[in-house]
Amino acid sequence: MLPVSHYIYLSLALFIIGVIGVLTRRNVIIILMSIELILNAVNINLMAFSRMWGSVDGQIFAIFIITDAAAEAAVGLGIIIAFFRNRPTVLADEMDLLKW
Amino acid sequence: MMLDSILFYFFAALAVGSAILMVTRRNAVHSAVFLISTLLAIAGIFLQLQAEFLFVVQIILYVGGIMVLFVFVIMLVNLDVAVRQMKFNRQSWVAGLLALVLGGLAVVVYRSGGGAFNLMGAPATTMPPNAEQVGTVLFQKYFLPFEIASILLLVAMIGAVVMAKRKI
Amino acid sequence: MDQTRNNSTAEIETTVLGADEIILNMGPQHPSTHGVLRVKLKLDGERVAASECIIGYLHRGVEKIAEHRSYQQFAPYVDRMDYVAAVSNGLGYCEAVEKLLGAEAPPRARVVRTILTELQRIASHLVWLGTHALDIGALTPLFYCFREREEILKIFEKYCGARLTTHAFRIGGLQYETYDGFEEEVKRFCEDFSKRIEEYETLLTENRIWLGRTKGVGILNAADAIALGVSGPVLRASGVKWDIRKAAPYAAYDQYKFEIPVGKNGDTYDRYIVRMEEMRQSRLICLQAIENIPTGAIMARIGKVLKPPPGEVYHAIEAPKGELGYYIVSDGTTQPYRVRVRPPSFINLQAFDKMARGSLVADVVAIIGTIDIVLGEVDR
Amino acid sequence: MPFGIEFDDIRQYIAPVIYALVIVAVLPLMAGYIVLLERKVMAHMQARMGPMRVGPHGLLQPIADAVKLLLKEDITPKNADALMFWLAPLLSVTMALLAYAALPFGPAFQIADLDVGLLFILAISSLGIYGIVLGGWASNSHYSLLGALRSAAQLVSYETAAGLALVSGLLLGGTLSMKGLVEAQDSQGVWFIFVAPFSFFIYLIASIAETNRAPFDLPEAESELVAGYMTEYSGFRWSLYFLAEYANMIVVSGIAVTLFLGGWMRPLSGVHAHIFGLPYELLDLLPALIFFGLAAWCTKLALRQGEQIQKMVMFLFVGLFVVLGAAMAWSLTSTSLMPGIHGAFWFIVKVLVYLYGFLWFRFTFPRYRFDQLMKLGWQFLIPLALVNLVMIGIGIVLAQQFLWPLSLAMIAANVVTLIVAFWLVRQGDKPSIVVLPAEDELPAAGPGEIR
Repeated sequence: MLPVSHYIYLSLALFIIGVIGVLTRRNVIIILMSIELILNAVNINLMAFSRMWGSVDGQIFAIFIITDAAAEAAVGLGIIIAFFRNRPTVLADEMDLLKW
Repeated sequence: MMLDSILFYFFAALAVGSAILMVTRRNAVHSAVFLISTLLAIAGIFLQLQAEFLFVVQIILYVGGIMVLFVFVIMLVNLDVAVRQMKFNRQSWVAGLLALVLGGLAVVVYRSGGGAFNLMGAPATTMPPNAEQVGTVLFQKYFLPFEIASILLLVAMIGAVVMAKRKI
Repeated sequence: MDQTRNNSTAEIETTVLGADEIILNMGPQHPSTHGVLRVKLKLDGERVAASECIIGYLHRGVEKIAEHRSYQQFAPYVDRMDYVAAVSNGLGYCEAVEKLLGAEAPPRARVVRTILTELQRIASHLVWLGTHALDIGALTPLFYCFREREEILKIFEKYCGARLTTHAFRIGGLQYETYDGFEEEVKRFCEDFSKRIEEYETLLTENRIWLGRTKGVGILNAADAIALGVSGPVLRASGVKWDIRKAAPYAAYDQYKFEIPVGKNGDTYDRYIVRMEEMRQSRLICLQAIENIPTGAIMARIGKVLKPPPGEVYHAIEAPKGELGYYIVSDGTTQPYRVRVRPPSFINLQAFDKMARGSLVADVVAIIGTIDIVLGEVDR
Repeated sequence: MPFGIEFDDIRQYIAPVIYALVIVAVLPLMAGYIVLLERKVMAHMQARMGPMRVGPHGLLQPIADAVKLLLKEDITPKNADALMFWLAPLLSVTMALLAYAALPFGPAFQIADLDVGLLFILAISSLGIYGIVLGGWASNSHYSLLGALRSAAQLVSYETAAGLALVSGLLLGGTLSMKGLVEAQDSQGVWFIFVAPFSFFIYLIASIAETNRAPFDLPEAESELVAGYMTEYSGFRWSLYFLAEYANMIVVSGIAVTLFLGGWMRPLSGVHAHIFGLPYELLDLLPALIFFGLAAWCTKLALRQGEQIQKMVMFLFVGLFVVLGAAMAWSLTSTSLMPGIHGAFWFIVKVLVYLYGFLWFRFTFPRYRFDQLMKLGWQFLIPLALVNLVMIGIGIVLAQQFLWPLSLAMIAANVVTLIVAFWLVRQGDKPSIVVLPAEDELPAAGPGEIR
């Protein structure tokens, strides 16, 4: 197997790309997708360490993270649809109903 | 094993390339497709790590489930106007810079302090059949968290239904 | 599918989510509107909030043509109205003119007319059944139905040389004597046909999917049906026992025993059952009539040039699709002053909005099918 | 060898690659002939002849169709999203073909025996949805988009039921490997359809719905949505979708055959008794006899052909069948080849029988309405599949922990499922409350009122 550092760097790259997506995009859906990317970056780390130690505990955590991602996506998209019905926009900076 | 590293570099390049495209595409559907390709590449890396069960779970749940949901919602709220609008927000350059700084920081920290951890390559032995092992551990050691996760999913499901329903 | 928002907010033009009301156009080129019917639907989500039928794509001015043809010359034109039941159209027209002349077809002609018209009713219902089932997604009944219809058309072809637009009858009686073996062929067909109906019913009547697609779909209650002037199987399925063959017998219908099937709920399933039963009754009428065809002349003495006395007449028959009426005004010349047709499809189509409101979009196809319209007759 | 790759590293990949190439090459042909079979079966069920012109009895029709599709103009609508429009059919067909990687055609004829084979196939077939959704979206047409969303919703709903039905099957087998599942049926001496009939029927219905076949073919309901997501496609790309559809049909049949119908095993292979003094092993002769019978039948048809060229084509098929029959007969003499060749034969025969069920349903039933389809999936199949799964689990526990005989435990479990099924049907028959808008809530009727 390759050294774990390879996986850590890959994970870091994906994580940073995800962060850039969350911070810079306006479209809420793409922001949510970037969050998925971040979660996946974490998963890669977990899997690499799991392989390194030869135990499956890391994989269990990855499963929990995927579960969490599913819940997050369902609720997040539900919010987007509910919001969209009241105000037809998907841009984060136009969702300013609470501002005055 | 040469084949192993070829596989890793191929999937890593695919994942990073698609991720970059995902963040930069204007059209949300294109973004979703590139995210799917990233996720598939990550699944490939799981396979290369000999975690077949997680490979399949990644595809079924992430690609076949969560991303379908995303694509659905994108199509439902697909705004032609959104395609013509500015895709990055106004402070994007600050944010991008800060994110890169964060990345650089992480690299520096890892380079200087990584030796403190015992990071080695994995043993060359292959892992035993994966699905059964995951199942055993999940239902014995992590049974309580597993049940909590199921409650989390239930709550999320109810929440999503309540929110997306037109009239309750 | 033409979706346009009833847009007060101009920014959102086409979204599936935001739209509460969508206007949807079906036709005129739509595979299941049976010709060139255009239906405009206003949708509230998946449900039909309002509808409008736009007709006239097949208008040929049949009624106007009548004013420039002699009475005999106009007879072939009526075949082109309801082209799947041409014989019935011809019967109505011939009897209307006979009534205007004060003449009457001889008994033999009347019995043969009855047989052919009842065969035509079966043929028309078979076309309806096949296409209706096809609209709902059952592929096979269509071929079975056309197989039997083919037998009927062969009888027509042997009798008068034409299959579709037959021009089978003449004013005053018949032009052709029946061919040798006519009785046997009709009898053989009728005897086979009872098994055939069983076949269709095996495929459809108790099929859960068919029940699901037709029961409770497109309900029309009796009061509405009468108020809208609906006639034929559509009216009878709503529970009104009204059939001109019984109410005002024409041709030779007073001589035969038959039942008038009546539905209860007025939904698509009842209309299906009523039509199936009507085919059985038509078969019985044919069998009764074929047993005993009177001998004698087949043409009344009415002369070569028809000059009906000035006056007006309305004569209606029970066509396969409902009451087919002809209102003819004569000014004493060889050409009618005015002919007005009361086509059953046209009137029955008025009930479409009533049936479609509140139903799902997918049911619209079933509802169009169940009314059994022929656009040639609607537009004339 | 460059890159330090030794030949020994590669050798294990040679056979799978050859299998893969064979499948990719043969599958389009097979799909074409399944279409011909479908048309012939449909025609004979509908009292007509079906294709008769191209080749004797239409035997060359698939080739003619393929050539026609390849030569057709490939149209991309003006406002379509070119990239996605190009990608979607490829995605569809790739995912359909990928699933063959884990499908065991015979004890030896399998590309890869994954530990998670069944899950892998499920995962891959869940990806096929993207081909449909993206194709519908990229066409930039309302018909396509609505058709695509409909079929996506349908796929997602019925995948759940299908998955639950498969889980109860694999509980019995105790493994996720496709090969292992067949071997489990071999060692237990019973096909799982007899142990878990409800799982099989739930999977049968769900698999028809998943492949968008009638009576669940709403996405392509001709009388409502023209051709669904395929509306804007033509020529080669359309034929890719077509290929994907038929490839998927074979995959779902393959899963059902592997899991419930004993995979590559000969019927009654576990029985070593005698009937009328003859051993059941005589059934091994059946494949050869079937092929020779087909050859004889084709010879009879060939002799009736009027034209010389038609006769020659027919004799070509006679030759093909004779060769296949001879191969079957010859393999009987070799104990090493026999299981492989006969296994593939029985597997394909079982797949064809399953597919015949698909066709039969298609010509017999009307089409479901969309809400009825969803209701059937969510309110009947999924609850039933859940109950069935629990009952099968209980049955297995009874058999393994309490040492009931397996047959008794399973009969008890299935009877409970049957009762629940009847109850669910009764529930479904109760009229669901449809709230029709009251008369005065609606806008007034009348023409001209709709803008």
